[in-house]
Amino acid sequence: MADVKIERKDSVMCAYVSGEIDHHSAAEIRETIDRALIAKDINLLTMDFGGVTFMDSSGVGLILGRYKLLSALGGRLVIQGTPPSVNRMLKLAGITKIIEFKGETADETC
Amino acid sequence: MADVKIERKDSVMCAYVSGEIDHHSAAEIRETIDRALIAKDINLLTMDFGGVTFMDSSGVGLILGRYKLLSALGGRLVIQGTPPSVNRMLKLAGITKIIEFKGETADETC
Amino acid sequence: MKPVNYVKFTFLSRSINESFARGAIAAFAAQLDPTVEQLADIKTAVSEAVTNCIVHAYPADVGQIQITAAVYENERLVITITDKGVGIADVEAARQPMFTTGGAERAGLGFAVMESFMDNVKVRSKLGKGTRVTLIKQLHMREHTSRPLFCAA
Amino acid sequence: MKPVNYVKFTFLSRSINESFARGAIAAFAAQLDPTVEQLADIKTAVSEAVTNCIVHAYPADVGQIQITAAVYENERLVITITDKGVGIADVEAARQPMFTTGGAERAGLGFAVMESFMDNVKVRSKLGKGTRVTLIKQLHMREHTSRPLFCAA
Ligand SMILES: Nc1ncnc2c1ncn2[C@@H]1O[C@H](COP(=O)(O)OP(=O)(O)O)[C@@H](O)[C@H]1O
Ligand SMILES: Nc1ncnc2c1ncn2[C@@H]1O[C@H](COP(=O)(O)OP(=O)(O)O)[C@@H](O)[C@H]1O
Repeated sequence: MADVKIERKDSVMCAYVSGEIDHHSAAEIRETIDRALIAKDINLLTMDFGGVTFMDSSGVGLILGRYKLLSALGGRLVIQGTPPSVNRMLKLAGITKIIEFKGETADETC
Repeated sequence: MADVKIERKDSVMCAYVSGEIDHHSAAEIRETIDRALIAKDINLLTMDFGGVTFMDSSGVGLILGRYKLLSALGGRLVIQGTPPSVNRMLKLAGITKIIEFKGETADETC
Repeated sequence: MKPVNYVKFTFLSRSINESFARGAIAAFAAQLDPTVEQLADIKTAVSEAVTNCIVHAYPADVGQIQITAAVYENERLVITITDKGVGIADVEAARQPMFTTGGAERAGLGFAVMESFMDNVKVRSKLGKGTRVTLIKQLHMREHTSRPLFCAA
Repeated sequence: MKPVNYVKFTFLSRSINESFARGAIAAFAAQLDPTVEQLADIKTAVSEAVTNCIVHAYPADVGQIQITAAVYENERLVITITDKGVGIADVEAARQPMFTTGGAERAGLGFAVMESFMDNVKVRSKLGKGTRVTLIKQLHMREHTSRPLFCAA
């Protein structure tokens, strides 16, 4: 139901997530991202939610999990392209202040 | 799930069917068309299937029923805009030779 | 053979539930990654079988319809549609194209559609007891194609 | 009050069935002609409740999940999600936002989402026996708007 495409350039990685994010698909997305993160020394991960058509609270866990992992690795997480339904979930979760949304500088987004 | 829009001009009537045609919605579509057919003296009914996203054999019954009604009233039925899935059903039903598809003359289509 | 996954559901023989039934089966069949056409075939066959319960099995009253769907290891999808309605006197005759007891608005094509759109159709029926239709479709997992994506990071 | 329409379904606590469950409920709820947002709310709440059965109720094995959905005359939709799993020791504590026993990848927001997206959420649970979550949403039939169509016949 969900899909994730990984693009890497030097220490910057972008993960394009699409489809439906639930507990089932979040596990697959997490594994794909973490495998790529650990294989290479990444200090900026951008997660793009432009193609997401459904997300329950498992998506919040997915974001928080990557946030913590990046912090532990000394890197940063940036979120972009979140559709209204995802924004609503992030607001409800109260993580819009913790998590960094698409920065002003072009080099940190995909 | 399904919708039907009726347009009439003199003795010519067009019915634009859209959505999913099953036994449930076919009953509603039939009532709408037949009410309009009987209210005015119609001798050409064009049924447009351009917006149909699903059709089971109830749709064949719907077409055959209108075909018979029109014949009884001394009128004609023309079918147009059938998507591939509808064509497949009509072929399986073997009614593509009985039923008239969109004619060459512009005045009998919507 | 034991199914890898299955679902069973029960609902009333109201015509509004025809779309529910094929929608629910489509949601279940999605795990087999069917093509758009395969999914349309399955939905159409289920719609025919459920309509038959509503129109023929319980002609005068509202009864219960039970559906089961099971996925087997070889990607075989097996769906049963069961009613406790009037039953079919002569199953062989009922399966003939154009045969209908349903009046002018029924085309008599339900079974023909099920047979044409599925790989195998079984019908068990007992007069006064009800009918079970089994629909079988063999699906093959398609290769996942990845769309190319460019990241200008 | 008796429901106008209802469905009951049973399936295995496999994570692949999360999407099936919300898809099936969406197909059932469609008869109430919900807005896109109402449908998304219902799907999300069901997804949370079903995920809880899969993750928490049956942490080590595969169990059965039962869902019922009923429509009442006043366009009230009542959904129950029932498991026979481990149960919840302290329901009040479990319902608090951020409370989770599920580890780092669970946000502890399942109940908060259900409460925010539905009109009423009830939880009954017994340790070692299982849990039933009831989700209630009041829908209002919208006016059907007709798109204008031109026929040059
Ligand atoms: N579940 C059922 N219970 C009782 N009779 C049935 C059932 N399904 C089919 N039949 C009988 O078989 C006939 C043929 O069915 P079908 O090929 O689906 O065409 P149709 O539904 O258009 O009549 C029906 O007209 C009916 O007499
Ligand atoms: N069906 C259930 N069976 C057993 N425990 C449950 C069930 N549903 C919820 N819980 C308990 O309630 C806690 C909070 O659930 P929830 O708010 O959905 O957040 P999360 O699923 O992210 O943990 C869970 O961590 C679990 O301990």
